[in-house]
Amino acid sequence: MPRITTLAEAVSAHIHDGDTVAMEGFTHLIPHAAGHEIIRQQRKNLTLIRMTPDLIYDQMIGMGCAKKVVFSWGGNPGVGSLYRFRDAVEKAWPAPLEIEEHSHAAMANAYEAGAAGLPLAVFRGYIGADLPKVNPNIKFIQCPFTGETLAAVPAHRPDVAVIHAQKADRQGNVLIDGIAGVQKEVVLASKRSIVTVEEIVDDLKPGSFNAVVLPAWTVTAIAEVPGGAYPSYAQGYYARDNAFYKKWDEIARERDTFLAWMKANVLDQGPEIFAAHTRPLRVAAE
Amino acid sequence: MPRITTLAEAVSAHIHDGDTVAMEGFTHLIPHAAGHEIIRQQRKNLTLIRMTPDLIYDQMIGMGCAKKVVFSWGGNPGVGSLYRFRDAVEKAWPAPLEIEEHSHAAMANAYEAGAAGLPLAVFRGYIGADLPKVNPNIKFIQCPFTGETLAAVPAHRPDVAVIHAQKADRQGNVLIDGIAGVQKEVVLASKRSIVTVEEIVDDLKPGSFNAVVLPAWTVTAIAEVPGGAYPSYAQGYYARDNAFYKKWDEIARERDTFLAWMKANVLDQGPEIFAAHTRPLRVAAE
Amino acid sequence: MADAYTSNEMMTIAAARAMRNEDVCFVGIGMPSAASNLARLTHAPDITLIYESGTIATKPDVLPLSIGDSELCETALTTVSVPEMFRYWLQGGRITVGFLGGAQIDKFANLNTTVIGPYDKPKVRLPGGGGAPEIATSCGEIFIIMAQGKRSFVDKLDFITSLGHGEGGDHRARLGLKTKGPTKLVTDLCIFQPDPVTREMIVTSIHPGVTREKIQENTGWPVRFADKVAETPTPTAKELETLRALHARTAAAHGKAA
Amino acid sequence: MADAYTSNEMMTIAAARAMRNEDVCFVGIGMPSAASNLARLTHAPDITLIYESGTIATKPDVLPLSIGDSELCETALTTVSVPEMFRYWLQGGRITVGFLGGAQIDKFANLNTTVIGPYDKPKVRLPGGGGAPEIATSCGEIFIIMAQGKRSFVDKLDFITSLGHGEGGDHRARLGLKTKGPTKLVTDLCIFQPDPVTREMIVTSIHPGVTREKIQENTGWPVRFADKVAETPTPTAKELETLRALHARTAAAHGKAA
Repeated sequence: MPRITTLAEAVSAHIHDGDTVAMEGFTHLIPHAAGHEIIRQQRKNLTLIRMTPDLIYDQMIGMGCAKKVVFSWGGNPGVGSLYRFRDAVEKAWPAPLEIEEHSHAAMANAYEAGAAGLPLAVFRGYIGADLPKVNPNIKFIQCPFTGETLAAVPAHRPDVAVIHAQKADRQGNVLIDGIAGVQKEVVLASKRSIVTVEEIVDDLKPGSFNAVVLPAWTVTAIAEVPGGAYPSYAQGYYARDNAFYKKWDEIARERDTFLAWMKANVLDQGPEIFAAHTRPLRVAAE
Repeated sequence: MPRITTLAEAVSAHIHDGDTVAMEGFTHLIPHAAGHEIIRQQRKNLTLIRMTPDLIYDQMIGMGCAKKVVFSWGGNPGVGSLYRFRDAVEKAWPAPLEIEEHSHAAMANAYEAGAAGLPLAVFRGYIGADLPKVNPNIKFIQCPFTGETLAAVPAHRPDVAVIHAQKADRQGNVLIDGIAGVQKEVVLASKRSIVTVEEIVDDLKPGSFNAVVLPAWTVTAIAEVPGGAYPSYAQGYYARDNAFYKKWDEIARERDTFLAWMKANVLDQGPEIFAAHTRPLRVAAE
Repeated sequence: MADAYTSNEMMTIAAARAMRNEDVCFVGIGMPSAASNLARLTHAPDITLIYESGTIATKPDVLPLSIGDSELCETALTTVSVPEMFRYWLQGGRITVGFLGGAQIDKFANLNTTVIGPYDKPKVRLPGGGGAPEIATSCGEIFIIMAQGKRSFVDKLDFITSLGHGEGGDHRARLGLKTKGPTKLVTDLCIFQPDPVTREMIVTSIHPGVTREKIQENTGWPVRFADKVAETPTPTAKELETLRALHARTAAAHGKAA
Repeated sequence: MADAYTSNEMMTIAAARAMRNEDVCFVGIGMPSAASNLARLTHAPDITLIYESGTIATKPDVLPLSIGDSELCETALTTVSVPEMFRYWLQGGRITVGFLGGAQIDKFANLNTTVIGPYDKPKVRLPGGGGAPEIATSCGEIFIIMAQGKRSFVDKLDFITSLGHGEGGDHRARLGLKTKGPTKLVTDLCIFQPDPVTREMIVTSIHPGVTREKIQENTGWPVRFADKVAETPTPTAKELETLRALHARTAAAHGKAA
């Protein structure tokens, strides 16, 4: 059974310096509040895995939490660059950043393989592409039946998965509805997992027998953090703040504006500020 | 877009002698009406793939439709033997039956790989088991990252998939709710597909964003056959007739009782008789 | 003292007792399903039952006849596809206990559910392995429930459908397995557990009223007994009552649909 | 005649026209999303749009800023997991048209969205390939939309993120591919299509008012023109109106959330 606790306690107990951490959410349900808590607790030397290291990893990288990023697309979706990520890769600020780069297909398959307890993922990929030349973790195998050459990457097996979801019940079962990304896979692939949720309820009330549910015994810790995905969104709770994603482009472009924003909005705050983002939309939904 | 048609026309147009046919349904939603139609149209030399060749394949084998069965568990669930299947394997009646035998894990992975467009499925399986000694389609590969030996089987790529589902809309999108088995995979893995449904509706009304839906353009033909899964069941429509599964044990034990039952209930009938099985339960549900 | 009980009831109850509240069990149809649900309805209310049809954390009120009765889906926390069940849940190493049975077992708890006689010319064609080959190797440990008899407890299997302790000793480890394999074999006469070194299944508990001779008569290899053999406690009134009520509800439900 | 229009509008409209009612499209964010939805709102009402976030057959009323806005999920037929999207739908060969763009393209329509400069010491670190490496090889054919310029239309890529026609000729076939690769490159100036033999992208249609010289000035390799070069029809009033309304709805929706 997962421990239902505070976000601060969950991060403190389960994420350690040097851990391999995968914070997932494919545009939807990105665990921003958890990212801020990791920054406040000053975790260092993390290997960060994520298909799309967008604002959340830009912030963590800029604040010096990461030594390595494993990823497939590092940008601000629909807007442009991740300036903190680029500053680390191009100019080693605030510290050098090692990268391991894959395609989306490889990353998705690597999570799937991790959830499936396999050491590798096999897929048809990287044909004619240059990434295999620069990433030694991309290999090729031959199909023993057809002779076809297929790509292989190691399964992702993070120390900790961090995701945000709509609901947990009091037993600790977690429900995800809408764009589910690789969230189920990353939790099942990881040794430990922290799930922040919009609310803890008596009954998950999934709308279908086949709803995306993580049983309680697959989750390590749960914290209720309303609005915890902001500026990403939680289907049924609040919308994506597309305007903030555009605003991030200005905030993150220079080191000093970035640091000032982080101090005011992260270091000097707590997870409770996320609730503010849910309010207008919650009212609208009621 | 799939053609919405009659079951007789769908079978006549899309299933040919000698085809590899996979009729799936993991206990739930087994396409019995379609099986009967194939028997009435006297298809021959079929290679039949199915994880659990229960009553539906017992009937088709006993009526001489099959030359080969690819399977992982051939019994009457919770009851005992499939006497027609055994008679074919043990005594070549009504014809010799070739078998290719796998485990459930291998079959499920082979469908998954077929749906994924891969030539093979890789999984951790068959360790210390004898099946690899008698099935040349079970091979082993080495993980290039860990050196671990893993099992490999060819992907299933049937000519035709046949499944039963709860609903289709008028555009031909298909909804499955409840135990979904490998039904989505078998349709996606096959060149053609026939789906019988309980009803054709204006709006599928899936209960969740993540409902199990086959888009219209993945399906070849759809036929409305209320009760078409009987004596299996359709979640939300009618219950499994467990008593009939027990009764089948008597019917199928001897060749003559089997043939008499098939004449009375299949050869001399049409798909419309399946509707009778839904009636009492439909009323109860209303 | 409890009422009179059958040896079948003793077997089911002894198997149920082996299950813990925190277990995640991969349940097969028949005796394993009865034992698991008996455990859930008695000492292990929070036990997680998973059926290979994809139903996770089911709490059926009646026993399913098949592995995928609607009762399982309706009472489940969620239902996943069968490929997902075998990949994420079984192969993913999330199951603590798997249940198996078979037509034949040997002294290292290897099982045969495939054929009697040669594979290519079988005397009896059995249903086959189903999920067993991977259940046997992927679950944390395996409980086996089988009624004893000389035709089923054999010196040599006609076919190894699923691995037990192989040829004994460290055979599983040599095959790269980290799971325990069969840790309990519950029969209508007694309970076997593997010898810590040789991994031969040895009798550690005998059901009330059963003699060592009777066990040997019903076993096709020379049976070894542990240094200290316990007597299996007789079924309690609550165990018997719960099991019988479960069977009665099941019979009523399955008959009804006729 | 239609109103005045921008070269960007011409590019989007020319790309939209290439899409057919029966296509199943894997859509990326930005111009591809605008073009695909314009096609859906004009001549291809039944076109199936799939976004890599897992949303199948979406019909968004406003353009998503990200690949996974709620609008996509709410208007989709169903939403699948990202591993399923890449395995069953993309790799499964179910997509007829994939859209790609990039920071750099060469004459064989290979694309770079990874780095400018050496990979280990990049001058500019770009976002990376995302889905592109497998979109480029798994979709039936590829449409590319990119504004032309000497810095983006280059003689030699710094990095091949996704394969176009490789080194030209039968290179794709030699790599075992059966898909067509880039069949159309739509720019703000013209439309390129591959030469049937060499697979070099050659100009087959020039947008109204654009000269051959202007195309060459904005291309880093010697441009080849087809024997018969068409003039791209100007945007119709309906095309322009529909595209502008779509952008206006989008701007209003994205601003609103601030």
